[in-house]
Amino acid sequence: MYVAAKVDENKCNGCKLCIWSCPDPNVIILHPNKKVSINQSRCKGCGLCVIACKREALSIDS
Amino acid sequence: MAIPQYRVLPGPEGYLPPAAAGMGVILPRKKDEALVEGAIVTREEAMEKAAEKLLSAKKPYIFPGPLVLWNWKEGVAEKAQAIIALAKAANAGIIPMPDYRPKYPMINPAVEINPNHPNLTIWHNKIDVCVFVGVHCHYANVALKIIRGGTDCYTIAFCAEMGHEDAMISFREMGLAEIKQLTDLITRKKGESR
Amino acid sequence: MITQKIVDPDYLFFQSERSKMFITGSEAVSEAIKRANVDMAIAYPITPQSESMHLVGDLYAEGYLKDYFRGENEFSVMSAVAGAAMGGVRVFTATGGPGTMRAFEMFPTWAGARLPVVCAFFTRGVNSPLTIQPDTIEMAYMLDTGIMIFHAENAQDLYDMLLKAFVIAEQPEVHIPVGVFADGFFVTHTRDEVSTAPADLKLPAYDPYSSPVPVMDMNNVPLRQMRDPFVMKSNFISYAAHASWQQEVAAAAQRARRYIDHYLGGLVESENPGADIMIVASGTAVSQGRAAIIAAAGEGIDVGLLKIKCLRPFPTEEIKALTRHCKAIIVPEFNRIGWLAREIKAVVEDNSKVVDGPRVFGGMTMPTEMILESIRRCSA
Amino acid sequence: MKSDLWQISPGFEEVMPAEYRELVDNGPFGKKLGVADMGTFKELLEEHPLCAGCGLALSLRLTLIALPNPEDTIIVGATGCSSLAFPQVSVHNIHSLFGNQNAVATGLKRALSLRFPGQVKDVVVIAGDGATCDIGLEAVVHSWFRGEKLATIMLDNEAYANTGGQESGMSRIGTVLNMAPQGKKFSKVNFPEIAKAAGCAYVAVAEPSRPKRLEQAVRRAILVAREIGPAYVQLFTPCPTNYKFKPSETLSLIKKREQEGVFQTMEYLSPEAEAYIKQIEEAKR
Amino acid sequence: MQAKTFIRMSGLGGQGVVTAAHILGSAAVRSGLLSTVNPFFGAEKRLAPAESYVRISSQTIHERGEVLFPDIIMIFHPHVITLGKSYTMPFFDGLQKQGKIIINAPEPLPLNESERAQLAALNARLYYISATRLALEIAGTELSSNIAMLGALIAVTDLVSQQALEEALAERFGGTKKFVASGTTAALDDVLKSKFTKLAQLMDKNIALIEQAKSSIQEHVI
Repeated sequence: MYVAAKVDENKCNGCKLCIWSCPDPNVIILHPNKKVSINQSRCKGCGLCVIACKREALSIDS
Repeated sequence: MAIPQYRVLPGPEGYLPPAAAGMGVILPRKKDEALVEGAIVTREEAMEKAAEKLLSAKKPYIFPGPLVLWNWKEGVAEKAQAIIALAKAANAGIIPMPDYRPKYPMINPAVEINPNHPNLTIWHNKIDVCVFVGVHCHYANVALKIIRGGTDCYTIAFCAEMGHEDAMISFREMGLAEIKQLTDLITRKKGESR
Repeated sequence: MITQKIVDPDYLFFQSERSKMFITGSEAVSEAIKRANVDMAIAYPITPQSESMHLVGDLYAEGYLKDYFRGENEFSVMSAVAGAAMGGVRVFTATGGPGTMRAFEMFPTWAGARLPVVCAFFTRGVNSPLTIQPDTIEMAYMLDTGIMIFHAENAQDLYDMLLKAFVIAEQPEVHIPVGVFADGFFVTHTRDEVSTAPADLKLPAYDPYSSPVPVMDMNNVPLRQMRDPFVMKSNFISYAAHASWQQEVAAAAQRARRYIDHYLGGLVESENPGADIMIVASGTAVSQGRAAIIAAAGEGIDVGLLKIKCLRPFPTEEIKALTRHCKAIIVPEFNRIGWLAREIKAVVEDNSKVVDGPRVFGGMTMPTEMILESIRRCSA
Repeated sequence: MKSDLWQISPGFEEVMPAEYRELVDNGPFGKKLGVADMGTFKELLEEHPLCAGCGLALSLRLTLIALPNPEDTIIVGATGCSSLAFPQVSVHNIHSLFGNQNAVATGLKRALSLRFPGQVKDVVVIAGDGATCDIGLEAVVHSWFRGEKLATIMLDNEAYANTGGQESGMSRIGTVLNMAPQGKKFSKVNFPEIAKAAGCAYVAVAEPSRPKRLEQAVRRAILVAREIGPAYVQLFTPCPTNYKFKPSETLSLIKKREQEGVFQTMEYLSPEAEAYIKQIEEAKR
Repeated sequence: MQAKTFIRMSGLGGQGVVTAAHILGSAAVRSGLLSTVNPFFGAEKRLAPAESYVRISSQTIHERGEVLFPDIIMIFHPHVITLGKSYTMPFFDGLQKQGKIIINAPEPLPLNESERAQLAALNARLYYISATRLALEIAGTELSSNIAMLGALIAVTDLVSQQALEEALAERFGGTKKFVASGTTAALDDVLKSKFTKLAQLMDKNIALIEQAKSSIQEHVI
């Protein structure tokens, strides 16, 4: 994707709000360390997760 | 005007080949019969031909379908083992058809085959002889016709029901014993040619 | 309910002792369904079909069927029938005329989805002004939906064809629907002698796992299975899949030929096949043709008959062979458009010898004399 | 379902593509997972072609996760945006036509009841607002009249989105959409009330910005449909593409509507449904 | 008996023309003959014109549908003629030579000159029977008019025996089996059965009615 979300691991606390807001399955993955990662090749870049995140841990990278 | 008997031969037959069943190719009535290139022969003859084709192929592949890939009922595990043994004997690769959905966004032709666009896999891997096994009849027929239209791959179908006119070699009621029989035949033939 | 024994279809059809019943076509439907081991039937009223599905409802009340209900319209009924068939049960319904039209979107869908549904169609006019009268025009629209089409001449045919349709439709390499058509009123409401197998025998149950497509029950593989997805998107590969799919449905009908030959005794049947003048007909028109042949013989005119029992798959070669020698082919029909004449003209070697008609429609009876008139003109 | 349906035949594990192995090793079958577990397991929905920011896709994703028994769930859908995602759903599902979904589901549910008496076989209808409220109205409402044991879930994006944004019965009055060039001239159909009047034992309106409530509505609907009677869930699933707002605003739009007082969630349970749900949820505790 | 006899029964909806045809056809089959029976194809309700057709033959019967050229015409209600409540007007068209006409009417109907001439030219025979009055008197219900008409028919033809007719009657109303010509006839069967306290009574009274009808039919010289 040309446009995809990325995570600032320092800000992420694993609250899952981003996961719940993503219309695509298994794109945002929660790891045992309570940090999420994004499968950039499948992210459609809608930005819903960016708005959902209360800690501004996500941003759209273009 | 007499039209000669339609033959089911490797393609590419063209943009939209006819269904062999619509061209007068008829599935055999008897259990010990099979189809080779549109003509009814004995199962033994067809086995000979299939063994020959597999052994002389540059890139033979077996395409197991959901009915054998998933261990969903009694007898499947044994059949799966027999298919793997056959692949080994024939020195054939295995590319699965795990289901029939049109895949989104793309198929990975190196690792799977899909009945809606089987040619991608055949072209990508330069497959010249293939065996369909454990594929529901409808999807096997859809795929076999597309292959005949667009590739020069020689198709062999193992069918647990009545068989497939659109395959170049079609076996009906192909069970565990018959798969093993073909494997034995291939092993024997390999030994002979050495 | 009588306790029924499952028997081989061949035994039920050909060996069991038959007895005669003086019944209407609607009652013949019920007698067939009673012996067909049907799991489920869904009904919606329309004249002249209603009586047959009332009687099937009575069979349910007696315990011969496991489920039965009235749907909300024909489109929904045919949809519910599709759902039931995808769920792996043997299912039956019936409709006719405007009901066929209302449900029409489902028929190509049944065929494409490889559903072995058996549906009886009791033909009636479909035009405005509204009519309930017999008219076979709806068959013209049904011919190319992909479903197999049998056309019953009388109640006996209706009984036989319905029972046999289940066996033919459910063959693994066939597995497409069968429409058993009968002319409304001329067959449904006419009481006639019908010879039937003993009521304590029935067909073997349907085995959904021999289907060429997965049954939608989450008890077989693959689990990731949609019936039937749009073969995604606009590109040559998708078109090829669609084209191949359509060809496969047509191929399935071709594979049915051997079973139609075996169970129905052929796609066609002939009487006095060497005659110079041949009547080629299906349905009630066959009966009228038979009467006309007798009348013509009385006048010293030799006439033969070709009865088409199965319209899809179409008996192209049979018709060619049986009409090659004759001078005139008369095609009596119970519709205005003459769809059967069109079909015949498309397959005979010299179509200038096909006589268009005679035809009646809008509910009219076709008098024997009308066919006799055509015969006289051809023999002059 | 038999537990071995999702087992790879011995010897074929290596050749199976990764997505299938993931489903076998880390899928939801037989595990009783829910939205709380999202992000940690392989979902039933595979990569799909719906638009960025699609409220319908998110709702479908959440609905599939909410299925109480995915291993014994068969879904019936209808033509529409969701039918583009359904080929990628790992349970048996049917697309027949546009608007006949509840009729197909009726036949399917009855057939499965005959073939698997006493076993759980949940038939869930998931269709858009056009399919449910407009073209399929007769089949939907009659399945409720008959008391068919189906859960009907409407993905309400307030338009025909798959065909390019036409007005539907569920569009709001005044909205300018294709085929309503002067704005829609009648009100959004009050479908939850219709569902109640038609005999649904459970009716809920939910939305994807509160996934746990959506999950609860879907679960309750399916459980009620299994034992009591028809159930209806309406999910508000805004469509950024046809309503021309930013894909990132799908969920905030729902909140905005709530603040304006033009959208609210609701839940209704018939007395029987209420008693049944209470019993189940207490047993769980 | 001639090889083929085609009968047209005309009456008004609810009079039992369809049932009469069924009983007659069954009686013919019981007598070892072949028969086909079909009703007029209409969504006809009470008192609208209704017809049914019976074909009886010793040989296979192929023809289907309306009987256009009847050997026997049975008219179950005078209104068929006097009010023209018939869809097969002009009424006697198609009647074959030496044809028979049986009319349910208390007294001869006023046929016009051309009708009389038409019937005379065919050498037709015309009979009257007051079937509804007899049905009310003997069976206690006008619903048995059709049985009286069948009694009259066997008095003037040798199509079927009285015994066969009685057996067919018993079969139609005797058992638990439902006979279905149309949804409405099935409902009327139940109404008829409700008029009699017992099946035996239904049979006895209708057999008496057949007897009485046989002796009451009168030929009218054209």
